[in-house]
Amino acid sequence: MSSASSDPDDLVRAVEAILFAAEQPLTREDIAEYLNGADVRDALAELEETYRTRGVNLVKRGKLWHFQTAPDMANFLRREREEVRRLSRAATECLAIIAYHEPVSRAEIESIRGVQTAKGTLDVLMEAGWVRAAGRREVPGRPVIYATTPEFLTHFGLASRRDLPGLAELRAAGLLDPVEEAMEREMEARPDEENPAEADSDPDIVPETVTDPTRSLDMGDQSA
Amino acid sequence: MSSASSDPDDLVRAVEAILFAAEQPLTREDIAEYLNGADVRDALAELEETYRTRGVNLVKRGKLWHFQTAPDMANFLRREREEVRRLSRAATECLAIIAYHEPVSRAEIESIRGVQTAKGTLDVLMEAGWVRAAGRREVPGRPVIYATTPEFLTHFGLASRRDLPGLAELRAAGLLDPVEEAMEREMEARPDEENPAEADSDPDIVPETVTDPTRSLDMGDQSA
Amino acid sequence: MSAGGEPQELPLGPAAPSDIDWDAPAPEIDRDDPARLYIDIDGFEGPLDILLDLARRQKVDLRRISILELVDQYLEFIDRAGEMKLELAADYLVMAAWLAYLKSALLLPKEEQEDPSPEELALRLQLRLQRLAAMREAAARLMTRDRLGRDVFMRGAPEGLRVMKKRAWQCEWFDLVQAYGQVKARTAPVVHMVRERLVMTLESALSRVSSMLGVALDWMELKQFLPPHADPQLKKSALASSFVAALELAKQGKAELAQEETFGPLRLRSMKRGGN
Repeated sequence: MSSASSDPDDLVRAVEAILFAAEQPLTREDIAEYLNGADVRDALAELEETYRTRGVNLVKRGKLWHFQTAPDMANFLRREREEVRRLSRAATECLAIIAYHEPVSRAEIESIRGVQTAKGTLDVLMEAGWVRAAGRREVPGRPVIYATTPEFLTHFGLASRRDLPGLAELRAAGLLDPVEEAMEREMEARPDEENPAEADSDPDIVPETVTDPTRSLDMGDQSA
Repeated sequence: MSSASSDPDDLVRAVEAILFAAEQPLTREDIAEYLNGADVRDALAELEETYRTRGVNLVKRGKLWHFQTAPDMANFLRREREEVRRLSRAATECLAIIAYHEPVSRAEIESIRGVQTAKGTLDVLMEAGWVRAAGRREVPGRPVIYATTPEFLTHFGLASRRDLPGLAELRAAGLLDPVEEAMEREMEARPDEENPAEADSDPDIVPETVTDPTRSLDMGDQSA
Repeated sequence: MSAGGEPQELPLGPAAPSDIDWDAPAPEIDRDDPARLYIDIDGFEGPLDILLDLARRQKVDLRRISILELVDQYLEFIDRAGEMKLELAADYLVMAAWLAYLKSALLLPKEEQEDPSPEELALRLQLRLQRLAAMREAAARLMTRDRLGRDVFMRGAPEGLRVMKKRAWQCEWFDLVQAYGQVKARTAPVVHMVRERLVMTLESALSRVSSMLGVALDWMELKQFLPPHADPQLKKSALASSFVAALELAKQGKAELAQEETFGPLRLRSMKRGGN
């Protein structure tokens, strides 16, 4: 069709403009209505041909004509924007439990955490690529069990899961400190509510059973 | 299709698809973002040329590109519902003054129109998205100054502010200069008249006191 | 306006050709009949606007209008408005007064002029009219451009471009390990490790209170039984234990308690002495 390279005639241009501006697909009759009933069949055929190789195609669905972007262009029409976000505390705990106990079901995670785990929390971990569903546990209800992925090891710089510190090491690092400690850290997020005098008077009178080697670690953590 | 050369390459097709799919005009950089930062200048130029004779044109307004129906197709496309807001005369004049003098303060607009500008007039222009506050003039009182937006260019089909109708003639005729400047020029051109310096001495007689807020108008900016 | 390079001319002399159409849309006024003045004050945007409209009726370049004629036209306009009992805003009247002054000044012999000269004032008025006319013309031309959504249209149903937000999650090794530690700590079987506190046990309070009561001669306040130099922590504990000890002694019939009022000092004394 040699006319493709030459300038289109006005009827073709009009049909082109009408279809372009239309908010809905149009039938041949709809288009003709804009054009005092002109016969637009040839114009449509020409446009269909002209646009066949382009980034936009003129397509007919049933009796309705409309322009649409070429199917192979679909992946250019979206753009990814990376948004760095810090894993929530709940998600971090979940991930840790999966890493230490895998494969593990959601119910098991909950029983270890002692808190219900929102569905979204696991989704986030899977989105991050650190956790995968690893089949089902052959118990009543056949719950899905979860495990970590190779990306998990890569991200955390672990050769294997065995590199994760054991409980003894955690204890030595003070990471198994009583809940109070953890609570305290969590409370720090809140404005200081309680009477500071009260909080202060305690530790220097009472001989502490638990020394606090983690203090320096704490600091590092909090600023992280 | 007579020749392979008429088939656009994939970059051209992608730019075409992106611009067709876009709901808003896009800058070259916007488009490149969908294409891993590819240089789309040639593609845009090719598309602009390809569509020049068609019922749909690729146009550049300021830095923004978009497809729109060809102007001579308006008769077929004008719809029953009037989409374009009707501007009052006051708003129309305000818009012109801002466009031809920008950036310009309200006092400067008023001194040209010889009448106070209702608050709502500027609001209408800002709501339409054609005018924006563009900082403050560093003179006593620090009045807000106004300028046009990229949407203004898009809406009125201007490739740039240089395309404002009659801009060059108006500037050449000195009609964009403040009255005071023109006065001085005029007085100098009249050898028989008295000292032009005294042209400033009459503000208490003239009702619409021109206390020369327009003097600070940056004429150089208008070519921007 | 004609060629821009040439100096601006005086508002005198014959009409010059104009290459800008000054007859752009303006208020609804019958321009074909200058003799008839329609009073349509609503259509005007202030006195300058009226002056511009009147000036255009002279059908000459704005640089060449007759100011005297313009003044007369404006004053006539104001008179008509007065006859029709139209309420005119003050600025229309101020303009009328100023124009009347300008007219008389223009008619005076030149030698009697004060500064600024009436010619200057007239010129200023003319310049302002030119500028307003220029902007009105520009506005009209702007409005007749091919406007988006009226004359030209963007795509009616664009597919739209999407921005997919891809979240990159971040978590450090330490966060992970610490979180596990905390889970373990939080959910470990609860073992109450009562810290060694300085406390006064009930036993020691009992023996202390009863032995002190034995030697007391009269009522003693409870706080007198407390160890005198105890730190605050111990004081609290001693107070509680001593109180319970006092109750216990009273129950055993070895002491009696008295309190004058709620929260008042609690006193006790030995039963042997007081009872007998």
